[in-house]
Amino acid sequence: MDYFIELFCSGLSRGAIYALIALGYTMVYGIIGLINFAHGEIYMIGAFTSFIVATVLSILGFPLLAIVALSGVAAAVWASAYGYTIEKIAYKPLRHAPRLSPLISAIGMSIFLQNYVLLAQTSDFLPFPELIPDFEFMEPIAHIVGSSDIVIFITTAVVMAVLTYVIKFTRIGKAMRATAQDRTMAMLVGINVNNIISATFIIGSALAAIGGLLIASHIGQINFYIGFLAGIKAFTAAVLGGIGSIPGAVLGSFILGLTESFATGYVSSDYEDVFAFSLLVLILLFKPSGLLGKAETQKV
Amino acid sequence: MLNLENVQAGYGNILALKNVSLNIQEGEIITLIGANGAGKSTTLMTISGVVTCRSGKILFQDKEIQKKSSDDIVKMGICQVPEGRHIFPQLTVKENLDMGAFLRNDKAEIKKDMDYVFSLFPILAERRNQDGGTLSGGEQQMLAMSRALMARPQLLLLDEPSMGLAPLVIKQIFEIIKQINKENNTTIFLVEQNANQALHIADRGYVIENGEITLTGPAKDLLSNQEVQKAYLGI
Amino acid sequence: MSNPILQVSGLTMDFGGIRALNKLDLDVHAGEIVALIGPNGAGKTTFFNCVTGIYTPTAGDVLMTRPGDKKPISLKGLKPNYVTQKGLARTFQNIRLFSKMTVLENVMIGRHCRTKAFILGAVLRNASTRREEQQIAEMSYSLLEKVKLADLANELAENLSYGAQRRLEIARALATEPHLLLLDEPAAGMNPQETQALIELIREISSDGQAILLIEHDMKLVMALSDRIYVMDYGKKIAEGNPEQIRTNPEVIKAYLGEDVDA
Amino acid sequence: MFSLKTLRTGVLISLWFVFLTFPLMVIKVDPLERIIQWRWKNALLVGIGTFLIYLVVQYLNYRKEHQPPAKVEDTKDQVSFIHKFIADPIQRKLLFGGLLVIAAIFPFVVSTYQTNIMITALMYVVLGLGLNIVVGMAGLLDLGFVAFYAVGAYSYALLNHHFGLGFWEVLPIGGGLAAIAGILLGFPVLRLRGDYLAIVTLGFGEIIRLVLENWSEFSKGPSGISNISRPGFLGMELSLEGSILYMYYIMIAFMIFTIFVVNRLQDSRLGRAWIALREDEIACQAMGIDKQKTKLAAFSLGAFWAGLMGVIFAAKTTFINPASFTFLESAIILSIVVLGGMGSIVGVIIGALVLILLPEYLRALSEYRMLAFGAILVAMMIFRPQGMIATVRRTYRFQKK
Amino acid sequence: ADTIKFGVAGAHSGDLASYGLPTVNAAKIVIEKVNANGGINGKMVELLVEDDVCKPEVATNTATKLVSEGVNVVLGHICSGATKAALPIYKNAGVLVMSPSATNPDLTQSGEYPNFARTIAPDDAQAKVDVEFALNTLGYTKIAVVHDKGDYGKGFAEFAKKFLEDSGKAEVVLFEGVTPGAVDYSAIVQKIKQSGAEAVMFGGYHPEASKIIGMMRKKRLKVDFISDDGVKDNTFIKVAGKDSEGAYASGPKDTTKNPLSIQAVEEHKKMFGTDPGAFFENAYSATLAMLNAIDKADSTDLDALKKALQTEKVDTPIGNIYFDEKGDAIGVGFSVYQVKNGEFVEL
Ligand SMILES: Nc1ncnc2c1ncn2[C@@H]1O[C@H](COP(=O)(O)OP(=O)(O)OP(=O)(O)O)[C@@H](O)[C@H]1O
Ligand SMILES: Nc1ncnc2c1ncn2[C@@H]1O[C@H](COP(=O)(O)OP(=O)(O)OP(=O)(O)O)[C@@H](O)[C@H]1O
Ligand SMILES: CC(C)C[C@H](N)C(=O)O
Ligand SMILES: [Mg+2]
Ligand SMILES: [Mg+2]
Repeated sequence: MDYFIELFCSGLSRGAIYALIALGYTMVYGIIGLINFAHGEIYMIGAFTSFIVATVLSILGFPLLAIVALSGVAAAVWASAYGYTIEKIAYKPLRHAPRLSPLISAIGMSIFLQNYVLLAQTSDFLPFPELIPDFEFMEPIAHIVGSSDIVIFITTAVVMAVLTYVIKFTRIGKAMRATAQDRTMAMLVGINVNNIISATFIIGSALAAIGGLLIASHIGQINFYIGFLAGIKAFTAAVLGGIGSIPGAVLGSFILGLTESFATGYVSSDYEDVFAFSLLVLILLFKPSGLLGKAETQKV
Repeated sequence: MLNLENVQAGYGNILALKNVSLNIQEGEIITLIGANGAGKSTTLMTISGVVTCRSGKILFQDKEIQKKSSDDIVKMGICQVPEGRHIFPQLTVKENLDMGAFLRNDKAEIKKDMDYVFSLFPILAERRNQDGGTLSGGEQQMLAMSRALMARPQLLLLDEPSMGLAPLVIKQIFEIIKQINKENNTTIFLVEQNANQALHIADRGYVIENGEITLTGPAKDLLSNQEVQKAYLGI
Repeated sequence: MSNPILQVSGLTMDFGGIRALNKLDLDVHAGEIVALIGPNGAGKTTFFNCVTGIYTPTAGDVLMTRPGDKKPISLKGLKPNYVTQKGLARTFQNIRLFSKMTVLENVMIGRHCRTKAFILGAVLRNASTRREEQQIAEMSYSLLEKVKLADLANELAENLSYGAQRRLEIARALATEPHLLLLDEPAAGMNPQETQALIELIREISSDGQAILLIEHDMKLVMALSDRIYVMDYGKKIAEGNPEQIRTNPEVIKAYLGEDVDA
Repeated sequence: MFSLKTLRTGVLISLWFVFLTFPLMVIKVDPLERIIQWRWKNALLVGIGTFLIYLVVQYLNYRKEHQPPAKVEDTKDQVSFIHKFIADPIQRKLLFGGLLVIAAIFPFVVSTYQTNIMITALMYVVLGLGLNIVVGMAGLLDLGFVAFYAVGAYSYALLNHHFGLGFWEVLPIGGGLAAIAGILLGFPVLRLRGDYLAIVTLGFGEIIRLVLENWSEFSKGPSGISNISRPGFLGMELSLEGSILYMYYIMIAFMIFTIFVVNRLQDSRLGRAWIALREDEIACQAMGIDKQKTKLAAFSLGAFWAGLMGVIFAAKTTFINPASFTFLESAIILSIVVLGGMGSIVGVIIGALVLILLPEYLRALSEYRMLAFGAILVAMMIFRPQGMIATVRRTYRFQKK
Repeated sequence: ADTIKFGVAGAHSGDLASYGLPTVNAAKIVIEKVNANGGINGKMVELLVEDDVCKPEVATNTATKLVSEGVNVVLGHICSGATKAALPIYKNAGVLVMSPSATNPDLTQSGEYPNFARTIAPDDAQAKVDVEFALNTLGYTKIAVVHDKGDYGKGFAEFAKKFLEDSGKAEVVLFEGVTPGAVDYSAIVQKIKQSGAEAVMFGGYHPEASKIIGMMRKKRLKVDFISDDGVKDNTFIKVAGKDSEGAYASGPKDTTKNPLSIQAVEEHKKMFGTDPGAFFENAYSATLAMLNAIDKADSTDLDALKKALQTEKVDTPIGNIYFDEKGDAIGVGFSVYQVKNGEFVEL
């Protein structure tokens, strides 16, 4: 039973990590219907930025709390700037193009950004400073869940709640949903579609950056390639939960994390991804539009 | 109130509006009639800024709007019920109506307007929590119309508002158009296949053929114009 | 009298809490033109969707008797493509053409369920495949002539005007060689002139012996064409009869037509 | 030409990029030695570079706008110039004949290296045409195409390794196994649409790769299978150059065969059904098309070509391991299809040549190679959002009755 | 030819670039020095750098390109897979290939690739050293063997498992691969704990190693960590920080004290401003060995070079080495290190 609980907690913490990336992913995905392969790279850039800023600050002798706050802000600012710019360069000109063209543009962007960071910084792995210290009160259960797990978990929960609220009840949220469903009509009711899309990219990228900071601090290392796998997993989780659904992305992430964890624990980690993807297929067979996704309402 | 001067617009290589000039005075009901593909919808979309105006000028209340973005144009008070309804499929009826009032902040008034459109179309009230995408064709048309009313526009552009509606409702729609024109002093620019009825409620009309205005005049004159009768009224 | 081509009994369809169809009975006989009218949201399109397999009805039965068949077959629960294969074709209220294909190809698609060539045939292009292709193209072309679109055969469907697209849908449906043709608001978005041409087209199709069931709000067309009319409201049949009976039926006037019908 | 206002915008944009790239380009830290390196030169480079690029873009826009406005028919002509050209049977024969001659003498005028990468490019032409059936024609977004490629490659590698089967014997087997894999994948995912399908195919691709990686007893795991025989020519063992040459001609033949088949499919009953399916599933079914059967046919045919190419791949490199079958490979093949112009055979051919030869010729840029590749991918999409060559549907002629 | 064409092939972009790029740097440093001293036998050395992304199919193109440019010797490739695919092409052209990192035993032991040599120990040799150390010195009886599913890591792990089982002294309580790049390894760590292992023997590279060891320490799991020379890299200590304390890893003998090694690292810092990365020293040594062989043989002919490699000893950062006829380096004594106070200390 202990083992079960340990694995369960491992799964949850892995799920929370996926969720943190998947949330931004699903927002961007929801609004322009684009599998944004560059989202993983935004996450990576966020992590890198916070790494650089945190290291600079720590060399300059700032206290930990200030380092965490400032590097978090810097990561969010720059990641958002990247998200915003990428949308303007690589996606906006393709608004009226066939559906797959922006997808290829996104793949190109992702390759570009990886190599950009590789060349501008290094190909090596870098030690990421430990921004989340071990809390003392966690010591008794440290062998099951760590402090960074808890911080990530709480962040995920808060972000999900805030986002759900924003999307459901605020003006900008409504505008996002309208833009996602019918861009022309959104314009015709007075929504500035360009601004809404930019705003979505900015929010999504900022989330990715926060994720980058927390996750990199949890793992303790980064390099230019960390965005790729994380991006794929976040994408999987977002689809599993239902495209565009905020709670869906979180649910999908947890299911993915738990599956991988139990697969490792009770079967073999050799096949953890095989289990994860098989589960995905299985779930989509019964719920073709994801767990919490709305079935496509297409009336004939 | 609205002036189009030598407007050209189109899609890719197709020039759908070759040279359109027309004007609308405040408080009028103006109708634009023409065959399929003549460029009626394109005219409306160009006014709303969805289709870019390639040359010429569009003036609204003496301000040039041809370079403005759609949302700015809506903010100035021009609203459109587009062809094909464009209901937000996954928003409920009520949310669709809320979107109509997107630019407004007066909660109480919005509530009042919502009650008003529900009283116009009781079926919508019944369906208020249903997804827009699952409504019947006619219900969607009613919703599209109601959504535009929620914006309380100064100038309302209507693209075939009677399409797919039951005879009883068509009559009602034309009544409503007259009514909001009178009571709210909303200026109406109406595109209709049902030219007969459109001309009956309009003050003036324009005829468009192949992207060019070929005829204009008071609605009564057009109704009695033989060519119009032959080509558009089916007489 | 022989069995009706289409015999629907007790058809019921629920969407969550909404009962869109409520124990509806309806039949269409060979050679008839039958109209189905009713207020918006009455359930007419839903009726088509249930009959053609796009929805599976909650209750009731849909029977079809093809000419020459002794016993009717049930269409209930069949997938749309099987329904079409059995001889029931339809058009859509919101036009659904294959917009990136040419006009002719759109009609050729209609021939799909009456032809056979598959991968091997396509690659080898043997004599029988060539013959089949030839027949598909020719028959499709003659259908285009019938709906007066032959000149536009090689245009992309999306470039057609609205009225032309509606006619193309009809030609495409006819290409499946249906025993019964279902038309959902064929005149919507057409001007009076085009509507007139459509009336003639439907007459012509009918005079070839084709049975037709149509939904329409344009009373001029309905009254001019129909042998019989069904009127429904809130998923129920409220009246049935010939045009004259319907025009004067007070219940229909109240629910649907309005006082002074100018049709 | 450049007004003050454009220049000012240019400066602002440059400043924005300087800001954007500031942390990554300017600062470099060593956390252990606690050294901060400020590389201000980079900021300057970024600023000037952005400004120059901006000017070039402005200039191109200016040229485009101030050209005498192309006549409407003109532009339409350009789009389908190639198609127009080959529509004429004589021109077509001339063109094809010419190309064939060029293809035949190609290896004798260039180095072995050039021939070698041309083989790779030709393989991707065929892969692209195969995926084009699935994505371009049937409209099913497949992000795991590489799985079928892997099936083909491992079929040959394993059958060759264990049973000594030769290239020509395994070729149909590899294709067939891949087609079966296509059907196996196709069955469960038929109900899925759009991006849901995309993620499942991506997952499928990963599953195949992971199994190959982990099931060492079967596939020798990550260390792969080496010493796979090259195809023998009439029972002879060929020298390296000889076998590259031989491989090249095999690929030319394959490409012609594939073009032939795909071309016929495109204008067949089945091809039309695929395109209709892509356009509107519901209308398609209402026209009596069996959605499942048609989709499965697309999946299995596409997979079949991938399987064939897999066999060739294994024979060409003589060594395979799971690392060759990653998602990126699927992404490249998909890019070929989209970049070339979905559904267009000529487009896919050009797309494959460009995308596969490009990185080889970009080798001169050494470490900037992949950076440039990514940027070019984006630029090409922006420049030609519809793909390089648009599809044209076949036109029919009839006697007016 | 008036220059000696020295090819460098490996992953220079993509996810494995961090293993390939240090090799390029090593070659640059050595060759710059050699050329500054007047080249070899009067000939300048020309560097030809080609990327293969560690993919076999690209590697064949890379190799054909190098061969068609008339390359004389090649430093590379980085990954065993790519190397295996490329070797026949070099063999055909009579080009000597020396890899700093391709560790698959077959490359030398199968005898199929007479033109191949390497400055790194094959997987089995390392596994043997580690297993003996774990059994005899540390005396463990329950060992979890974990790898990164990669060519090298899994190869090492499989040999380790085999040697452990053959010894009859210890039980392999777990044999599993982790997914490289995964965001979190807590599940596998829980499993290690559950298995009751006294030590983890890991086959793979330092990024995964530091993640696993970090997670083990986070989960307060105090079992020993023994690994290979993919981990015996200063980056491991940097990234894993204090968690790396006490970890064991095998690698070539006492390189850190070797003046040549210290000098190489200094040169790298001077030229590139950073610490060198993985396999830098192996690559540096391979470059020295090949250039030395060319010098001594006064030719770039394959047979002459092989002979020189086998007879002429050369001083390198990894020791005074020469090569056996199969191509493995001799004189690279292997020993086990432990991280003590943030440094690898030879035991
Ligand atoms: N999105 C589009 N892309 C390309 N061409 C278009 C598009 N929309 C309309 N057109 C073309 O522009 C011309 C004018 O079309 P428009 O829709 O304005 O006509 P309309 O008068 O509204 O016709 P209808 O009565 O059918 O609504 C037509 O030739 C049409 O084919
Ligand atoms: N998928 C669905 N989910 C929920 N309600 C539905 C769905 N489809 C139809 N309805 C409801 O069922 C009722 C009947 O719709 P239907 O489309 O059949 O009407 P109709 O008679 O064709 O009307 P119209 O003349 O306006 O086209 C409508 O009130 C509609 O809102
Ligand atoms: C860089 C590493 C992936 C190389 C590895 N040692 C191999 O033999 O393939
Ligand atoms: Mg219109
Ligand atoms: Mg309807």
